Amino acid sequence: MKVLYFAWLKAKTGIGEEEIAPPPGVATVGQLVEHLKTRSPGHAAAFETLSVVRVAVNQDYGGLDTPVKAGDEIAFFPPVTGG
Amino acid sequence: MKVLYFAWLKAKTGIGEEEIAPPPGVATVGQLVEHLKTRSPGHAAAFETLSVVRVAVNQDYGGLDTPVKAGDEIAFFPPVTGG
Amino acid sequence: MAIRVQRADFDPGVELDRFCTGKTNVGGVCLFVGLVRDYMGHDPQAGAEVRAMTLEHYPGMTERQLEAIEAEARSRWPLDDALVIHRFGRLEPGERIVLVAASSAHRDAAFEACRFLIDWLKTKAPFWKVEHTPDGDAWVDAKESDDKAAERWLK
Amino acid sequence: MAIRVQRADFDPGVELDRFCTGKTNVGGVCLFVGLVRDYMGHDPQAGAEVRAMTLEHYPGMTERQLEAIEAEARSRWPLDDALVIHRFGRLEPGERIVLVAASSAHRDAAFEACRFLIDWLKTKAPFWKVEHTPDGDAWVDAKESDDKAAERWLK
Repeated sequence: MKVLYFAWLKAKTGIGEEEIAPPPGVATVGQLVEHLKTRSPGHAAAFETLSVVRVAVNQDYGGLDTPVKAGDEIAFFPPVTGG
Repeated sequence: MKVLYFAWLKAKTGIGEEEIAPPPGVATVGQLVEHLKTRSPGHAAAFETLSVVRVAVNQDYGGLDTPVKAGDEIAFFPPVTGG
Repeated sequence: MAIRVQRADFDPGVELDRFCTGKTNVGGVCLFVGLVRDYMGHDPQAGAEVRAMTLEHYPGMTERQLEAIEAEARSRWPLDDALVIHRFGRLEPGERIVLVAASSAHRDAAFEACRFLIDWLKTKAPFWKVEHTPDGDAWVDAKESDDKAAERWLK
Repeated sequence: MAIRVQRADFDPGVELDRFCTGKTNVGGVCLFVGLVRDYMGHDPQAGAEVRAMTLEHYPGMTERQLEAIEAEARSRWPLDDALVIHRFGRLEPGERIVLVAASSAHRDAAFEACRFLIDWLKTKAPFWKVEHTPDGDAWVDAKESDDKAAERWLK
């Protein structure tokens, strides 16, 4: 699956986009986040306060319970501030 | 005093503007209206239904009780429909 | 801040550009343009054809009332600028009748002031429309919905 | 109906003219333009100077969300037309960020749809602002007032 980071999550992970092959048992956004936190101290920092992280699965808003599977595009970003 | 008529009140009276020297005892808009109704059948028709007539005294909205005096500009018109 | 009452057309794009250019402390500009429709009333299917309308007004009082409306808007919201342009005379369908605009540091103030200006204008500024239809001329009746819209703003 | 997400500037006057020209069944056009302010936060006195900002967005999802927002507006109000233009990239104070517009036979629908479009856009469209100040760069926090504004429209 493709994982994207925007705004300060991109700054903290140091990554805009990465291909992830998560271990078996990662079936939801919440489980994916737990896996991503183990990838680097930057990832751990990015996901330290989940209340200020938003997620989109295949470009639709989701939550920690949203299912994820191979081939999905999952994006993490702060609350939006456009307009 | 100067009396102005707009929209269908102008059509009914047949007059856009007239100088009036009302008889003694005309001290309010209501008293002026009663006097004006006697001027012509057109005037009487214009003031037949007072609920659809609005008045301005010296270009500010007024009512039947608003005082009028020599030199005033009094305008009668229907509810406004601009914009 | 400006009030213009005129027979001539105006250019909405030029007016908007003036509001949007060269200001660094304005967060938002809200603008409304009212146009002449080609049917009477609220329902395009049911309403008779309108070939044109003529807007009569009360010179002097119109400007006075529009200035009062604008001053009221400025007292209620922290506005950077405001503009009201209202035409009179004969207008055909598709022609512009009125433009109101407000700019402010904050979008809520811009939106609310703009809507207030048009709502109050519709019930306070001395304009009257007569519609020219195939069946003759008809003075437009004041709308209850406009009175209700203006009442929203009563303090 | 159109959605445009672009780095380039746009001309508000040209966009407005397109809405105001050649339509005989449209009673009103409401338009909002959002501009870059030169200070942080809500208070020009208290807020630090902002020299510029950069708007990052999520290509693909942005268009998708804006189309959904516009479709929602069209389902709620009888609109003649609607337009959303949103820029990304580096913007300096006074530059245009966003334009939303709606036209309808009735002014209430035009006003409400326009305000709905900007309110929802601010809480749903994936844009993020980083402000460039003399003290460095700072990501703009989402505003509680924007969440409240969007909640007005929850059915």
